[in-house]
Amino acid sequence: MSDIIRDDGRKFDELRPIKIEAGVLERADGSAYLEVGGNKILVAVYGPRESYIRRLLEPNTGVIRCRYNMAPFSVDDRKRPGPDRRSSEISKITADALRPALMLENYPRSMIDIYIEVIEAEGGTRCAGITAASVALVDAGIPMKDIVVGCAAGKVYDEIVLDLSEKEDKEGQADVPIAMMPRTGEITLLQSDGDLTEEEFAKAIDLAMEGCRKVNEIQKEALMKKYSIE
Amino acid sequence: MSDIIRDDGRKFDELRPIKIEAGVLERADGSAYLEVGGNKILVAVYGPRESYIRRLLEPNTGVIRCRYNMAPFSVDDRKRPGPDRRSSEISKITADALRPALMLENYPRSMIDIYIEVIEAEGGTRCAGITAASVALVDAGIPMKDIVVGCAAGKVYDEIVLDLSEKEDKEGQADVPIAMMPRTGEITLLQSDGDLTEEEFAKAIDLAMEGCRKVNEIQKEALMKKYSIE
Amino acid sequence: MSDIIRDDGRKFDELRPIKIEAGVLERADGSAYLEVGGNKILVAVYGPRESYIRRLLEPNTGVIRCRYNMAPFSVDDRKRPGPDRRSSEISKITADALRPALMLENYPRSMIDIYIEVIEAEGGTRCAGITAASVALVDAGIPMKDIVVGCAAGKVYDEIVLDLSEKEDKEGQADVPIAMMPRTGEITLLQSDGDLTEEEFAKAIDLAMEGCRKVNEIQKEALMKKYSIE
Amino acid sequence: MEIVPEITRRSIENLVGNDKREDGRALDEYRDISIETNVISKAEGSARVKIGGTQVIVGIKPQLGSPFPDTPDLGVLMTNCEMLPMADPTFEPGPPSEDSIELARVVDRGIRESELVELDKLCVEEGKHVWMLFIDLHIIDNCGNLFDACELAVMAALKTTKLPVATIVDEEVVISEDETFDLPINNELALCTFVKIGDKMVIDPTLSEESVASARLNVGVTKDGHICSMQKGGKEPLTKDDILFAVNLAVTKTKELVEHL
Amino acid sequence: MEIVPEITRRSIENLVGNDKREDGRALDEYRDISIETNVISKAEGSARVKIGGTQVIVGIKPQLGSPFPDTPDLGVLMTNCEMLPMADPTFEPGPPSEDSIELARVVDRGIRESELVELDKLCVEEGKHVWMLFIDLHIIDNCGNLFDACELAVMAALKTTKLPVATIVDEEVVISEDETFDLPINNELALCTFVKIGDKMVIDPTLSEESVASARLNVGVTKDGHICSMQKGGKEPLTKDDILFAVNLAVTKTKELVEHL
Amino acid sequence: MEIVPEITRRSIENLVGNDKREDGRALDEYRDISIETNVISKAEGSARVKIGGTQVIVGIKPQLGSPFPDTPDLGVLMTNCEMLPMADPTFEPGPPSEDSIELARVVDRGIRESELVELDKLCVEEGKHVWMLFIDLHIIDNCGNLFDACELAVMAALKTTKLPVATIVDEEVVISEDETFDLPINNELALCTFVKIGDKMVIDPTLSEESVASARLNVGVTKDGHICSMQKGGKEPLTKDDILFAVNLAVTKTKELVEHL
Repeated sequence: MSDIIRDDGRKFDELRPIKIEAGVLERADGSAYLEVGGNKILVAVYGPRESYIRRLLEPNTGVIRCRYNMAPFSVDDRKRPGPDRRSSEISKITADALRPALMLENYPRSMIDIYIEVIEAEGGTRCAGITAASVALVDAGIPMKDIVVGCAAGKVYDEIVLDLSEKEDKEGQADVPIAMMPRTGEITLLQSDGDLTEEEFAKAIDLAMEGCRKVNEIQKEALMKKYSIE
Repeated sequence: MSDIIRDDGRKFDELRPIKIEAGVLERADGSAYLEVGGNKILVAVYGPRESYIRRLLEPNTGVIRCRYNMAPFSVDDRKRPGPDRRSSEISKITADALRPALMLENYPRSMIDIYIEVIEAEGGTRCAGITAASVALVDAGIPMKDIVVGCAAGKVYDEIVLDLSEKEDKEGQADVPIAMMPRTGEITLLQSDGDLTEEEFAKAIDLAMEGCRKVNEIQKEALMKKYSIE
Repeated sequence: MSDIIRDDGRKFDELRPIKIEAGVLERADGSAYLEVGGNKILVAVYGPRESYIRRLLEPNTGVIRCRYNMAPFSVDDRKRPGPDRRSSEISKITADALRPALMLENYPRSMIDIYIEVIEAEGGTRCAGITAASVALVDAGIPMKDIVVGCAAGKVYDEIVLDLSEKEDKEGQADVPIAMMPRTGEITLLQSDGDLTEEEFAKAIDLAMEGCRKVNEIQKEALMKKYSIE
Repeated sequence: MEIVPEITRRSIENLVGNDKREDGRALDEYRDISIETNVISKAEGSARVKIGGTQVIVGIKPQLGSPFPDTPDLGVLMTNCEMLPMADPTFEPGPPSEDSIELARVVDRGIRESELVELDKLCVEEGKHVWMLFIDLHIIDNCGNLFDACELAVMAALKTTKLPVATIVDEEVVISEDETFDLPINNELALCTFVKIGDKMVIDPTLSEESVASARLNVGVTKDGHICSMQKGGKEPLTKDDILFAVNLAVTKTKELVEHL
Repeated sequence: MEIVPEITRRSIENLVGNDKREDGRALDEYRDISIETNVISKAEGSARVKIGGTQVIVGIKPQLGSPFPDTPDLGVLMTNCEMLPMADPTFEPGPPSEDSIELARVVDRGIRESELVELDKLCVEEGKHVWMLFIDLHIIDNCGNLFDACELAVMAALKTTKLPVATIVDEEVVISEDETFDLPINNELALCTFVKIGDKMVIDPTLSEESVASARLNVGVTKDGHICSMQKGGKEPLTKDDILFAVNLAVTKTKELVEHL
Repeated sequence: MEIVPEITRRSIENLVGNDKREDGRALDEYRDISIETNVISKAEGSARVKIGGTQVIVGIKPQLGSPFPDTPDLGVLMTNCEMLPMADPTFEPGPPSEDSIELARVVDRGIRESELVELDKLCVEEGKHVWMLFIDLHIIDNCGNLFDACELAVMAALKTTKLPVATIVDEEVVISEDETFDLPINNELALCTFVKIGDKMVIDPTLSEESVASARLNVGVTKDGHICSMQKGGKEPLTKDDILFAVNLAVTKTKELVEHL
């Protein structure tokens, strides 16, 4: 690996500054707030509860539903409120990313709702949303096999680097966001956009997994802080 | 109070010419037609009936639903058909304005639908709609504690005056539409837009209540006419 | 009748080249593909099946539902996906055109779905859709009193002619699409657009009925071909 | 549509079988018709039509817009219909139902196909600015045969529509504040609607006749007897004879109907 | 809104009847209020407001657009409110509910009717280009009295909004990359919300107070004591005395509230 | 997605566990593939692709439009996908489902991220007029692995797309009536889709394989072996080895797939 220094002074395997707080909302069953780089993400969890939408319920298992949403003011050009195709896709794959850690079979006919609000966006919101959502799920007291964590690697100026900023994402050549369960190292989300050789891809996935492990430490600290004080 | 004469020759406490007719439609359970100034309002009432929308029903009480709607051709620049934010708000507060007079607890699992169509608009349609809706409710044979009536006062050229025309509403400084139950003098709708001192507001509400009492007489006449002839 | 020759060389009572194939899709219960002139139409039939939309079911009879849809790329200027007013109307009258041939009373609480996709359009798609839908219904093994068939006559350069092309439809004076049940000669769809005298209309309906009988032979051939090979 | 009790169904069918109707009319007779025009001051054209208890209001509003690319010198007609929940206990609020779309489109086709509005006179600047006429139908009381009431209302409103004069000054459209011109109309039209009950074709059906009928036929005819639009509706077929009978009667009836305009 | 158990209802009513409240406040006392501004770097104006456990975020984004035809030299305000499902277990995702529309419109009317934003200074070129301010309210935690929290948030955000300088060069709008100006504000405003419980008017209601109340009254007052907006809500009526009492108290309370700005 | 009977599930899992499949294929073998191009005369590009019983049609229509502000000299691609109810008894009419959006976006990203369409050659006048290509996918028969069928169809259609020549004359765009040019394409791409059954990664899954699979992986690779898009789907995780295995195989398989073009 090279020892390039990036635009914002980070090393190739360095995360942006990251801050997580658990239990930030009163009404929600669980919640978390996360800042990473210029991203500000708020997550609330409700459930397990009976759904008001009966056709979504399943007799033998619980159901998880995610809603990833960007605030109109979270980006440079105001975004129209409400879901669009991008947010629908992210909502879907975020649910897929979190589901493996939940023991949904214990909650037949129930629904767990996860609301991810991007208050401000600066590259990498889908991974940040997953990371924050896991903390909120723990805060809600929902038992999990593991704390899912998200992080991306990518390719910028022909180098594989960790945790792309918005600027790097725009100027870069590839972005590989993943989510994983740190205990087993299993991958629960994987996307790849842009140009990568097979070798570069392998490098990127290793780096992203390493990033996930680092972020996972910060998740745990946030939960310790919350639950040791109380 | 001053003795100014208004643009259209009215005195400060004078209503625009008003005309109400009960029972103007065949299919509806009750109906009314109202003209005041350039406004033309048609109201139909259906119910109490079982609703086709089951989730709206309540086991211990009847439910009232209002739909205030402006015809596309009712205003100078054609309005797109269908509800908008303004009409949603008016529908909501109109239901709130009429509900106190109805003995809904007598109609569990039932729905009363009130459809207010603004065929032509010239200022003050929400009050006119409430006034006409009350007449239509009586025409539908639905028992009421009182006949709710709506009227506005406002501030034009620094004077508090009754029942603003469209022109006065545009040029004026404030508009205070209210609805009341004349027997008890209780207020069931109140809004205020524009600039008023506390004293002016008190004056406006007194004047609007006086206006309501006058309009109430015309409601009663319309009902007498309809039911004495038959 | 005159012996004019038309733009595309056809005689007044001549159909465009027409080709029908039954059973072209794997998943659907029945299907058909039809080309006539430049039209390409694909039809799939599902049912009788229990509907996922419970409020559409009727306790004493089966229900038929049609969806006529044009592909965005089927016309010169791209069409926005999804239903519009024209396709809603055609869906409705297509269901009306096919229903009389079906013995729906034999399928209480069931639904037959007919999906008509216009892959490419060149005049006369509604009749072509009905013709293809009948073949798909037979392919689905749904018993019918008769094979409904559609065809249009019209008026072009003051002559009554059969089966208008897109160009003739645009330049012509009238279009009279019909659907009929060939055994009884009963009419199950009829529209007429444009200028016709009473006499011309009578001529047009006779010609269209004659056209229907010809197209019906091609329907039967398609079914024979499919079911004699198998 | 409401379910009709079996006894009503049989009673109506028996009456019609004997060439009679619930309300005493002949099979080829309309209910009372009344037409009022200019009922909406803020609309450039308007009318209220009653046929028996059925009642519709139409308003016409012009708006400047771009022509369609393939007809750069023609104005545009847009017909819209709201079957208001006020008009019938089975009508629901929300986006237009299939019935409402069909109603608007059949009414629209009559006007459009008869070419009675001189659309070329609605062109302000070829390819750039034309008048678009928004024809909004408001159904307020449904006692049967909305089709004919709507077509009469539109026809009456078009005949009384006045548009502001628009001219091009320095490449911009200037709309006159007070100068208007009559919408140019070169013909008149009516729609005659029949339903089939038993084996009879019955004109101007009431609501209960509509609900027991097996099929419907709308016939649009101009004052001079030309057929410009037709539409079959309903669950059962019609015979060729049913259709030719209705067309023939519609040509006669249209002459009566347009006298109300 | 959630159903309140009968026992909670009676307890709250009894407390209020004795001029007391669940959380120990006086009937005319607000919960703790905190306001943070410039919380969103990408928004030209923003604020986060907490009143007790209630929490809202607002962001303001400008966009160049066309003025309304009847006010060619004025900028435009657009207030939008999302009652996010995150904020309350009974809020549902989807298009804005009636409650959400009412909330946005009441908050908007306060700002609009007090004329505290100098809209004429948002005109870039008369009749052609004006600034449109999109005021987006994000409700993230609902513990009662969203109205007052939202109005405070909007007020705080407006006061800190900076817009880019736009000029007309060669008939085209040029937006400066770094030069900005403060949104011109000439007044301050707060909304005081009351609910009626028993025969008392209670300010700044909690969620459970809201759910047992018979009626609601929002009173918008400017710093200088002028009433600029009011709205009654709820299923039961108010008396004239209720209203005059609330208006009078709101004038006093507004002075306190705007000190938080 | 339909429920698979437990017995089918076990049977498929057993087969795959023994490196076998229902239809006799190897785990790394595609079903028969056929590609027809220019199947829609009215579309500027089109293709029909079958993989086994799965069948999709794509049509490409150009339209002049404005470029995005941040790429003023590039044309625009818009990929849309309709999972027609005709294709599968569980597909419902209406707005695109989450599955349909994901399908369209994954297919679109392959094309977009490989940069194989030379978007700069779709610019007619910088900052003002560019060609927008509407790529509309019509799913007509779903027997599994829609992803790969769609990507192949789009690729085949793009390769045969001819656009009209557009020039600027007197500041207006003039579109030639008969002169066309081939859409400039500088690479080829395929998508290889795997599902995980037991602990095996299986290529080109059938519908029943899809329904018993624990996870899905789409790998988009260019002719020259570069990875340009990936997407994991499904309820269960994948291991790093699963992924690296699939990527490696996809690079080989893509060479086979693009030979069909």
